[in-house]
Amino acid sequence: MPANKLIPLAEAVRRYTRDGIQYASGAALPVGSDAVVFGRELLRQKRKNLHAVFHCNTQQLNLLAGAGAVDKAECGFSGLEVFGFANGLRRAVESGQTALEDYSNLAMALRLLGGAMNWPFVPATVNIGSDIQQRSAFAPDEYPATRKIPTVTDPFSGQEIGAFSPLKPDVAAIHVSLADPLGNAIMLGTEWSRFELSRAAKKVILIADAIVDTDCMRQYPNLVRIPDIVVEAVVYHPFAAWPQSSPGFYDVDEAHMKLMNKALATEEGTADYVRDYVERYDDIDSYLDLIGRDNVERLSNSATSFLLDPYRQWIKTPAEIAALTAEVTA
Amino acid sequence: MPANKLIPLAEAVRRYTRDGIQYASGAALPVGSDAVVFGRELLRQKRKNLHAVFHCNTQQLNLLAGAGAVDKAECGFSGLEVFGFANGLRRAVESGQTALEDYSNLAMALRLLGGAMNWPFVPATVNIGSDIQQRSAFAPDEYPATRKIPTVTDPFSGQEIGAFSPLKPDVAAIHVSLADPLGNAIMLGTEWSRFELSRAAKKVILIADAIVDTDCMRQYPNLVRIPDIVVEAVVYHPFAAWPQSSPGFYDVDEAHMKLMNKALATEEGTADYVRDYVERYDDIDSYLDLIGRDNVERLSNSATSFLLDPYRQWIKTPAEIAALTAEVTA
Amino acid sequence: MSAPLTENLPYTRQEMMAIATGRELRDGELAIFGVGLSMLAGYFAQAHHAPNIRAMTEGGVYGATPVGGLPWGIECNRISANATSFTNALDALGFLVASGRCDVGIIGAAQVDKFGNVNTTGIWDGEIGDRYRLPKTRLTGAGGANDIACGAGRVVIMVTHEPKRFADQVSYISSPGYLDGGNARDKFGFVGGGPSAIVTTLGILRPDPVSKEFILDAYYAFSSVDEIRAATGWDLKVSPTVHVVPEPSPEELAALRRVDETGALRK
Amino acid sequence: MSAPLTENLPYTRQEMMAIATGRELRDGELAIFGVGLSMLAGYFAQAHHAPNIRAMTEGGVYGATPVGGLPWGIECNRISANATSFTNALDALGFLVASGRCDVGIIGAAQVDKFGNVNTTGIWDGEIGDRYRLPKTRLTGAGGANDIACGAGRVVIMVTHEPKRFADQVSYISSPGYLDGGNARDKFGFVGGGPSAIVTTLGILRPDPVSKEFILDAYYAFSSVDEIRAATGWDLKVSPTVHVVPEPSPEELAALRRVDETGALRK
Repeated sequence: MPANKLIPLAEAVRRYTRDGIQYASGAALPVGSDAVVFGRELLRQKRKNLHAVFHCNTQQLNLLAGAGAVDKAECGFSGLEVFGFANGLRRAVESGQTALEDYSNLAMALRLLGGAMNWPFVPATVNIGSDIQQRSAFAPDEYPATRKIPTVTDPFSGQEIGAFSPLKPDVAAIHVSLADPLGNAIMLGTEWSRFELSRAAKKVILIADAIVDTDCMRQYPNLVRIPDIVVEAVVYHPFAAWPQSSPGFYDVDEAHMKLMNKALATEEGTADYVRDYVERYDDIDSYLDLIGRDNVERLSNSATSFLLDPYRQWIKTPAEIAALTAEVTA
Repeated sequence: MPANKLIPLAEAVRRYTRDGIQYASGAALPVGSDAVVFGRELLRQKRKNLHAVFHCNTQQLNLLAGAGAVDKAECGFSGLEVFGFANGLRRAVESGQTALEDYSNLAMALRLLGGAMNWPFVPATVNIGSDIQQRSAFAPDEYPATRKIPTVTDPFSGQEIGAFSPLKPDVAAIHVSLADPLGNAIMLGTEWSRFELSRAAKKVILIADAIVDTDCMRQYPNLVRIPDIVVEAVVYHPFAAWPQSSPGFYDVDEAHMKLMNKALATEEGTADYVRDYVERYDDIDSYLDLIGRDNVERLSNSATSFLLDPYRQWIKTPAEIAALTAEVTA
Repeated sequence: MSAPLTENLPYTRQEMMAIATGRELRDGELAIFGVGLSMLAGYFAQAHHAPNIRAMTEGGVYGATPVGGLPWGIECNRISANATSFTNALDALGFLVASGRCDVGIIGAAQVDKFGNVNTTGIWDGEIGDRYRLPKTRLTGAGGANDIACGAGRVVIMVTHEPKRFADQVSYISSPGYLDGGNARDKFGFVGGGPSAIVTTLGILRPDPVSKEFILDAYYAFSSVDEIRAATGWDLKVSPTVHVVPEPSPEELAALRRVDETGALRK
Repeated sequence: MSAPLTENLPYTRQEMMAIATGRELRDGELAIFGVGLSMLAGYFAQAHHAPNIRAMTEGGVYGATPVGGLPWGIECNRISANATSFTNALDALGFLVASGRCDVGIIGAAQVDKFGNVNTTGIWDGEIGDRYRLPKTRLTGAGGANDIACGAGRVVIMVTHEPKRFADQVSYISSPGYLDGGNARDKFGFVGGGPSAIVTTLGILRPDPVSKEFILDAYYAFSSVDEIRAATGWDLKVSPTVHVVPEPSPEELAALRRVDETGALRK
């Protein structure tokens, strides 16, 4: 494991993803931190038949499913919060293109916890008694479903509760606010389940809005919830979560959230979206051009900007990052 | 729940503890953060018949057990790391005064996790197959013990694993580095299991080396792993962990660690220690005098001091804290 | 969202619903709010009569109040901007909600039935049947609402009052109410007490203490028992003590509109 | 601690043990060190031949190397001073060790038996018997060693070689080795492979691949097969390939002494 793990986004997708893998996004709910740009690159490289593990749906899953790249998905919440239903995912589910297995949000976090612990099962005191337990999109002929959330007997009381199956995704692309070249990462805002996911996944790739010197981590070791020892690769990508938000860096791009979700409602709209917003950039600069430099500035003017202040002194410039990246890929 | 929860140490012990309660220390292992001073106050107020839940033994449990205040204890590790065996606890166990139930360090963390989740049991893939499972100090006549870590059948594979009993202590006194008057807390250094404990315990009291303004928490919300919503009371007490260490604040007092452990090896030594180091101070000032002002200064000159730098601007003075405390107790 | 039908009143139906929901919360409680209207209802309570409510979201965002209008999500920067603590889902939904520590939760529903079971997963044409077939319309899934429905001390369900949303039996139970009524929850050992009220755009339903069937407890100044029964997809029983819900006071409306800065409830 | 009996050598027995233990670690491995000597052995490996070892402690202290001498504990400021990450016990012992992710752990022992089972809980006069009676001498308990023994890919046990410490059967299994030998671990589904070596102040024992009984694999320049057999409480078998462990190189000794700044291993 090399000390410096910085590689370009395209290289990370090329090296760590394959058709048909169980792919997890490390996100903070549908509007917050998520490496949506990683999903764009998966499409650019024509990855397909993915088994998507998303604690919650995000615009990334909405896009991947809408574009037909997802055969199976497991989710706690499949909407876009106040932005409404996720039209791409919805269309894929309603057409049968994507089999969507439902759990609750706690269930997904617990299943990642169970994967991280390498437990054979996780106690379930939620999801039992509802159709989440009784109905399985992955085994539609079983009713009531017996293998999705089977019962287990508590040896202390003799009472029955449920048992969740642990999750161990093949690859997780986890969005973080700050990473150092070694793979130590700081998240600003809710972790959601990124801590557990970073230990449950077989391979972890960090997608960071900014790269900082390791001295930043030594100043704030309690903030480093993902340590380098569990990380394979670090990708620098500003506005990686766009059009979603990243606390400290940028707000949600409301207009693009709506434009994107509207486009994903139809096959044609999705094709147009892929043409205009997935294939139409070559590097970070042209990606930011696509977002619009004025828009980038406006979104960066966030009420949360002050959250980033303590770390600014350690943020590396694009030139420094390019030099470090060249080291690894040389 | 009042907004300002600052109360004096003696008041916290008076208000929240009783003889016979299940009392948990929130500590970071035997040499690190622990509210040892809370244990001193328990002895000053003659609390007894305690059921101590200590993830690891610390000088606090060593003192409480050595002084005969502990009937039952549950621990993952009952030594003092490089300082050797814990003589007070050891003497209490060997004499039969304290029944010490053994688990591993992961087991204790998992049992707190289970208490926090309100699970009926926690999956156990460790401690099984060893005498930790077979032998119970709380049920010595059962061999092999069947109710300490019973088996549970994984409904997915049909294999048997173990099941830990969850812990929900009546009161936890958790040592933290920084707290605000509302009860938001920042820990510097390993959390050990203080995060889980703060949710598993029925009542949580924070013992903080320093009090900061809530603005500090708004600047560093990801560091606030114990939010005010789970906290009953906040106690300000510098050198609360002495002779143990508190990263950012002070190093371990090697001489006193040894003096204390040597004293606790005998009943006489313990009585002398209680006379000299438990009863011989009246307030924070005389407590610091007892430690020795030169010693306080020497121990504060720590290689970890820089960890505290980002937060110093928000640290409240003793006078400010006294005024806030007077508000609550008025 | 239905257009306000209360043109002659100084508030909208949604504002009445939000205020009626907010009145269900008591000072000092640990309360979890979902996204959207339930968040506005919750923060209205905090702004008006429950200043010490301990508000949380399922993302583990604590100590925050929204700035700049209705947050787009429970992790939106509008709510992240002034939090005192960020943790995670296991903490919020597990340690604090599924554990039974949370006093009250507010959830929404696409469809609710007479035992307070909630469907937010999909709309099927008729019953699903023995095979789990594709929904005609796929909805958002349970999210954290199932965890709240299982674990919170009590649950307030907020829903627009329309016949299609008030079914005798939901086609899919995303979040359990009283299941098939009576003590049916006991079988699963849920630590939470179940839904205490369904607050709608027309009135308030509460469960019968024994059968757990929801009955009409109160209507609004602008609605009526008959209108509500007509808008309910089952034969809605009416409480002998049915009454009018007090209209929003000027203070309540002012507090609500401070929280609903961008006017989401007035649209 | 026994006084060094190697006055005519440029290193102590404990230094030889620490170096022999350190040689068991390979570059790039995820490795967990306990407190005391095992930590010195581990950081010696990092300083000498395994610069990319990913060192961790059971407190969840990552990226640190001790400053100012042997840390008093795994959370001592001497190791907290330059960490890049602090998490917690669930993470370190659960997610990384019990899960099977950790490649190797180093643990100590008060007593070890021929199947590599470790006792750190207590000394009884004779067998404990059916009733769990009080130990004559209470020791430290299992700590994290049980978790390491169950979960780590392999385990290296470090122990002073004395007859009382090498028992045919330990009185209490605090941390499982191969239990009663052969495939006995399989019954419990341990993800970890069990102890790969017992490194002592006199030599190195390794398990027979089938019976899992520990046999003498190597002795040091200053010890002998006879001395080791005499210091072992069971009838120790000797490997047909028994050999002398290479003495510490000057580079190894220098690296070890940089880590062992306060000379704990030379006392």
